[in-house]
Amino acid sequence: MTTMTFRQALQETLRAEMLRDENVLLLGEEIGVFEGSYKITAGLLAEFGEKRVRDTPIAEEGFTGAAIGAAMLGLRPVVEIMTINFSLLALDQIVNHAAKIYGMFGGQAKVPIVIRTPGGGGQQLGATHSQNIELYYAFVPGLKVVAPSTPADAKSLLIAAIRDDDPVLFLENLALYNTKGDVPDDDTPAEIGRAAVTRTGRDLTLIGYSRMAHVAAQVADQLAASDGLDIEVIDLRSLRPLDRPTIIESVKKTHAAVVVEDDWLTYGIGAEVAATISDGAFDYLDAPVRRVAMAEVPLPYSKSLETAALPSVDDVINAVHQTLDAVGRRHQKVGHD
Amino acid sequence: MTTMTFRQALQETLRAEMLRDENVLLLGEEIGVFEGSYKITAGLLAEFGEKRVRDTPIAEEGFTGAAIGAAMLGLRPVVEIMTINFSLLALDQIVNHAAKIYGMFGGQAKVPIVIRTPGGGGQQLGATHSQNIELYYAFVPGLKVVAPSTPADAKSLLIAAIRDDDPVLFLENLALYNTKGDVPDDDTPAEIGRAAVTRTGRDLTLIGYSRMAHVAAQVADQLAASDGLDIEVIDLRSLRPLDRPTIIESVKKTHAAVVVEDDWLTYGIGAEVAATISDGAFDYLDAPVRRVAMAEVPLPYSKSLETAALPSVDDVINAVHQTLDAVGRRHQKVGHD
Amino acid sequence: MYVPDTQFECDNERTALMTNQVNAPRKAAGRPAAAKSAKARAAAPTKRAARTKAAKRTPTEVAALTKVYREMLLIRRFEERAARSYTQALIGGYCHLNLGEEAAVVGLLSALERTDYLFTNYREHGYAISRGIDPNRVMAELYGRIDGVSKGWGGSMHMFDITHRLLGGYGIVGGQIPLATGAALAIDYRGGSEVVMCTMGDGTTNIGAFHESLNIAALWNLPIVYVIINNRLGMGTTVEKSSAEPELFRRGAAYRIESARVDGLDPLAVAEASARAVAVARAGRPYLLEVVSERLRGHSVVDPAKYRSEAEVLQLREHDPVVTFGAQLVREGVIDADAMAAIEHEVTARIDEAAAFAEASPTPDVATLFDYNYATPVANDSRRLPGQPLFEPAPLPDPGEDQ
Amino acid sequence: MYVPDTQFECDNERTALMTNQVNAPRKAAGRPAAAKSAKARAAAPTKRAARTKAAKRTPTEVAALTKVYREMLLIRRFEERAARSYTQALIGGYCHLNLGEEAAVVGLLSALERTDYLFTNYREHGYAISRGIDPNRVMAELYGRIDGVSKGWGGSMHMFDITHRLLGGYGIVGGQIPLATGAALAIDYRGGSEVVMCTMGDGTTNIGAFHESLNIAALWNLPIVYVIINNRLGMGTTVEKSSAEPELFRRGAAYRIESARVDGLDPLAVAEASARAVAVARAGRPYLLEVVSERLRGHSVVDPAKYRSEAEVLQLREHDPVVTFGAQLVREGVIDADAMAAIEHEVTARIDEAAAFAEASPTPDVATLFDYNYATPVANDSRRLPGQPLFEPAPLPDPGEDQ
Ligand SMILES: Cc1ncc(C[n+]2csc(CCOP(=O)(O)OP(=O)(O)O)c2C)c(N)n1
Ligand SMILES: Cc1ncc(C[n+]2csc(CCOP(=O)(O)OP(=O)(O)O)c2C)c(N)n1
Ligand SMILES: [Mg+2]
Ligand SMILES: [Mg+2]
Repeated sequence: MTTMTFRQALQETLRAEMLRDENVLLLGEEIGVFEGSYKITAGLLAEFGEKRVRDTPIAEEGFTGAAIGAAMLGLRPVVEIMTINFSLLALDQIVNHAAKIYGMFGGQAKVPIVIRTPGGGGQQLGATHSQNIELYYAFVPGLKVVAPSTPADAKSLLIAAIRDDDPVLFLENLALYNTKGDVPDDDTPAEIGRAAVTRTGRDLTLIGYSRMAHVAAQVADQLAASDGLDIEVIDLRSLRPLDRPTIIESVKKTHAAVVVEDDWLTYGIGAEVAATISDGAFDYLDAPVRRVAMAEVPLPYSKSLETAALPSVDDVINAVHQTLDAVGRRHQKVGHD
Repeated sequence: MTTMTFRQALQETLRAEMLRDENVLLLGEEIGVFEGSYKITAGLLAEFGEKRVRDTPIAEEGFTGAAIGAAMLGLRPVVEIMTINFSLLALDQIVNHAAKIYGMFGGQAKVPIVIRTPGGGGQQLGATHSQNIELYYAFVPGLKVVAPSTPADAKSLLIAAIRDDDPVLFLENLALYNTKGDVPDDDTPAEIGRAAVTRTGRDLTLIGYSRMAHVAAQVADQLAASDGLDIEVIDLRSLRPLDRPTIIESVKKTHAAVVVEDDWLTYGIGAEVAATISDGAFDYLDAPVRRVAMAEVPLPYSKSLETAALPSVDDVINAVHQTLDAVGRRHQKVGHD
Repeated sequence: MYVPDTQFECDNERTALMTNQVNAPRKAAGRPAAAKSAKARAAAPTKRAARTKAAKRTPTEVAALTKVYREMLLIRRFEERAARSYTQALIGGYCHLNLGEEAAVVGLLSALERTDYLFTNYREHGYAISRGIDPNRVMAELYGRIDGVSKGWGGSMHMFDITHRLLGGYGIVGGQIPLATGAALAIDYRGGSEVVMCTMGDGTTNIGAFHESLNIAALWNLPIVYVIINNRLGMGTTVEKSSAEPELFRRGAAYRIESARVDGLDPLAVAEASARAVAVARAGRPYLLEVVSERLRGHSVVDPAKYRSEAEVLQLREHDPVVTFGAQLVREGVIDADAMAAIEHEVTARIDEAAAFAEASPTPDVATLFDYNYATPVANDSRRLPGQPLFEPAPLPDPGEDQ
Repeated sequence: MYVPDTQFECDNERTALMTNQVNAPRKAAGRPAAAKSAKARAAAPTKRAARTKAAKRTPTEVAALTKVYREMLLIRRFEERAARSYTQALIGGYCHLNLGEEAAVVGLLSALERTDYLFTNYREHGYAISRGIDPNRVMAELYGRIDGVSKGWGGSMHMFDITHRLLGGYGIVGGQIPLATGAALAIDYRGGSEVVMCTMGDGTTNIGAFHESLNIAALWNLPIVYVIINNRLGMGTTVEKSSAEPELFRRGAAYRIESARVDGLDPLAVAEASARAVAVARAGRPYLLEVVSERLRGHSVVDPAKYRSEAEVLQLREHDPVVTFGAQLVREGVIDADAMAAIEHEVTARIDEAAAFAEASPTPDVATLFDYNYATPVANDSRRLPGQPLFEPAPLPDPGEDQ
């Protein structure tokens, strides 16, 4: 185990995988000379040279598509799209091509590409630069979508993504790059498609991913201290496939759930999680699944408005309280327990 | 009232709105000389000339963005994107620009643009041409998304969309263009943001939109005839805003719901509908909300596979039966009624 | 088509293609001032003069020329059969034909090695055949059968054959261009000597992917030949109405990419231009080749092309590359009438066989629907038919239990 | 900046910009063969020769030149203050400055009428100021306050002022190009005489939107001037590494768009080139103007620009347009040292006022969060804060009721 930042975990994993397999190359805007807009690729151009660390023109569709084409011939490109907002420009290549090529051609060509891209919100970057649109990828069969929240998961999921033969969208988050954690020294890949129960509990299941997994953990800790509540926390980690069994198993035990997400509420990732729970744990659920999500506006620049629009720890705490209240009222009424 | 096809309703409405307001102009690939890939704009070039009916180069981002810019100066462009699959190429302009401009600049400029585009599936067009990705728009604050299923709604919603000062995604469907219905002769706009209860009933609420609203209606008719079931049918019509009150009111009455959609199940439009019901009608629901959706694969070309992957009337009938069975079993167990 | 080592005899006229050398001053004479309003063909090289001297052909030459003609005819008859099967509802979806582009297709592919890669748009049946893929399998794909090149998953627009290095067949206009560029990147990365050929239509040059890709290929010196099949129409829109620079090969200059325009009705001219382009690519620089061609029918089988004037349609007959090239070979004494008839007979039989094969090939089993979900299997993958519930109905829990 | 009718005196050297006439043969001499590897500036026009004869200026000329200098200085001091406020955390998000581009900004906008429209990228503070927007409101936007040009919703990257016809300020690279093209379409549609100016960076010319938009503008003869501010860097990437044709103005040829390159350190040269471009646009044809400029600091305030060599950084001092132009005016006797000091003083006071105004302006109230959801109110609009439930908890139904 070594303690390091999320950024370091990514950087070291990229480096290790490049050393391990010469088919791994990096492409993206400003990843070389500039060392990455968020410095994830720092030092890699110097170590591996221009052939393997390619600064691209500003042409998201062009270079992402090129990476997909290179993957069809067996390279394992890791593309950085500077932020997920710009990935809309490459969406045709990712959704209409990368996600389709394996199936549409009857399994003749694999597309082992990884697309790393950070989401955000809360950095005062304004409406065009603050979106969380991982939904656009999570929705698409043929893609895999992972969203680590810790340096350890960043490492093991990035290893898994690079070694996977399918296109993987690897979701990062601006606010997580400087967070620290213990990272195992070995290079065991994580299993894509598996959520993690990061805290066990019996009172309520709190579900998040990426940055919101931290908010969930913080709420659980805080409520344990302040109210003696015993909250189970699930970090989804994989958005496609979604690990329904882990979620359902938890809610069957806790009978209540709150989902935390920093995308927009309506049609957001949490909608599927809530629908899944309401279906699979129907007879176990003692209160509606509550979603805490971003207000449905283009995120404003001004700090006061931005803060108001984003889910906070307090919002989640309130939602947990209200959910447990609803459980209580219902139990009283129906007379269980 | 006049009986006409969905195609005619669109064509005549476009024509009438162009006659009414000279700020209305049409842009898109092949809408002029070719008269539209699906002939929606037939005759309009001849009548209105090249200034108002513009054949564009194949440049979805360019011409959609140009229409948005023209709308900022007060024109009311109606853009046709040939199929929704190609709209991914214009997504940056629609999501990062059209949807943001009004809010991000503090309400200084309106974007009165309509983007008409058909979804599909079931036409053997293969994976790149058979997607139903209205979710990508329904998810985005700042946009309005409507999805008519009848010629009458096509007319009244298109009028509403054109006269609306916000960007509206107007979802059509390849399989509906030849369907017929009665259309009112007056030009009253529909109210965006309102679902329609197209059939009242007490046993179960069946929810669809666009082509699936027809499947829902057909299932309701069939089950009334075969099983004497009294099914309420909701046609969502508006995906953003979503008319939650109408949905909830219905389910509070019927206690059971099935959602039919022809996009992919996980994270699809139905996820929000199911999550909404499970939340807002929590205490009224006697069985989990069932979703009938497309199999999660890139849609294959081959007829046998394509048919298997798409929701059918029989699939919905089975889902309704299974849902009512579950209601029954639960009532037996809990001893209601 | 893999042409043997033999070189075609080379008429001087055939080499009179218009080129755009990089870093060389552009000849003003090469660019007619009125080109913007005139038909694009106006700027095309003059047709080859009729061969006057009856030079004796070697048997190898005769064989090569006959092979070219046979292949063009095979595409012609294949496409005609596809159109018929489509109207008989044996083929579904959209169906775009190479009718009128046979010379372009055969000429272009003649310059490729077996190890080279080909990316095309959705109008690719002819390319598949010329690339050497069994017409049976091409037809079976149109019929949506398991013996199809894409196993019935792709259909007309999405043909793929990994062994013949036809890497698709793409239905999204311009979608193939970044992919092909990336394939060239992979070759360059590995120091391989293969090249990539990427074809597209004239209308496609106006989409962003074209610009982004050519810029990248030029910056990185990638071994790729971009080919514009300029049939002067994107569906019903003329090249003049869609491209502000309708002499499309000139767009190479915006990336310092060498480029040329060639008459696409002459398979030998195309073959030569293609060979030159491929040589440049093999030397590690991208190339842009515009092939001025014809679309003899509508955009797809269902399009009656009413937007075309009668005069235009009449003129098309003169621009039929199969008829023209066949007549030329007869005139020049390369093939006699009997041999022509024999080829016709043989090709028709071949196509009949393809149609019979396709019809006999089984439709894919529904059980295979999830076979290509992922190349690397993954936990919690969804393999559910529309009728299946997310969760199997479970027995109700005991109300007393754990609540 | 709105320059009065007075024309600047015109040195011959200043007109020596590189142009690319449409349909005219390109002069081979105009294009250095080594340009691909050399610095882009190598191809820029030579600097104006120092003014030797002490020609007497009219008072109007002096006023106009002083106004140019003052405006450049205003931008300079504004940006420096913005950088300081940013490091003091009074400004958030990203903050891209026009430092080094003052001559380009002021020169460009001098050719626009009040009724013309301007679209820019995210590096637009200077444009806002030069367009005549009160610096107080520009600074207030940076501070995220209600008096900001975008009422605090946009921030540094998204400034908008409908009355001054600055139609944004866009954070997505290239996003402004289709929009601006559409604005020009609207003008043309209505037969108006306004023009649109759309600025972008050098790196931006490689994105698809550039290509698609220029093609459309040329096809439809739209009244728009596309301006490339070529500061030779997109973040840390040089123009040679990102554009296969690094003489960016030449890309106009791919659309038969007239184009030119001008030295962006000389406000008068830029003004003249801009006037010419605007005249072409006003006559109903698009124009592409490349302004070779400098970025004196990092890409944004937080970027230390370590990727720049020391020599390069040293050279930047010589390329400071504010210093250069100021020195020139003094040398030429247009402004004396006292007047310079007075301008400096006045400008600094103006900026202090802007900062004070911004700091005093209120932050937006949370109650206004949903004020701009839609321009046309709509049923079932979501106006919910993250903490609010979708449905208010309702009393439980009576189990007996209606079940
Ligand atoms: C991105 C996208 N936009 C639109 C279409 C619809 N479409 C299919 S083919 C075509 C015309 C293409 O013309 P061209 O490039 O000249 O090729 P051709 O069909 O003539 O071979 C169009 C607009 C598409 N498939 N993809
Ligand atoms: C589509 C998109 N891709 C990437 C970015 C990130 N980005 C912001 S500015 C920039 C560099 C732009 O360079 P240039 O066009 O030369 O303009 P400059 O910053 O030099 O003024 C990049 C890559 C973005 N904002 N949008
Ligand atoms: Mg064409
Ligand atoms: Mg720049």
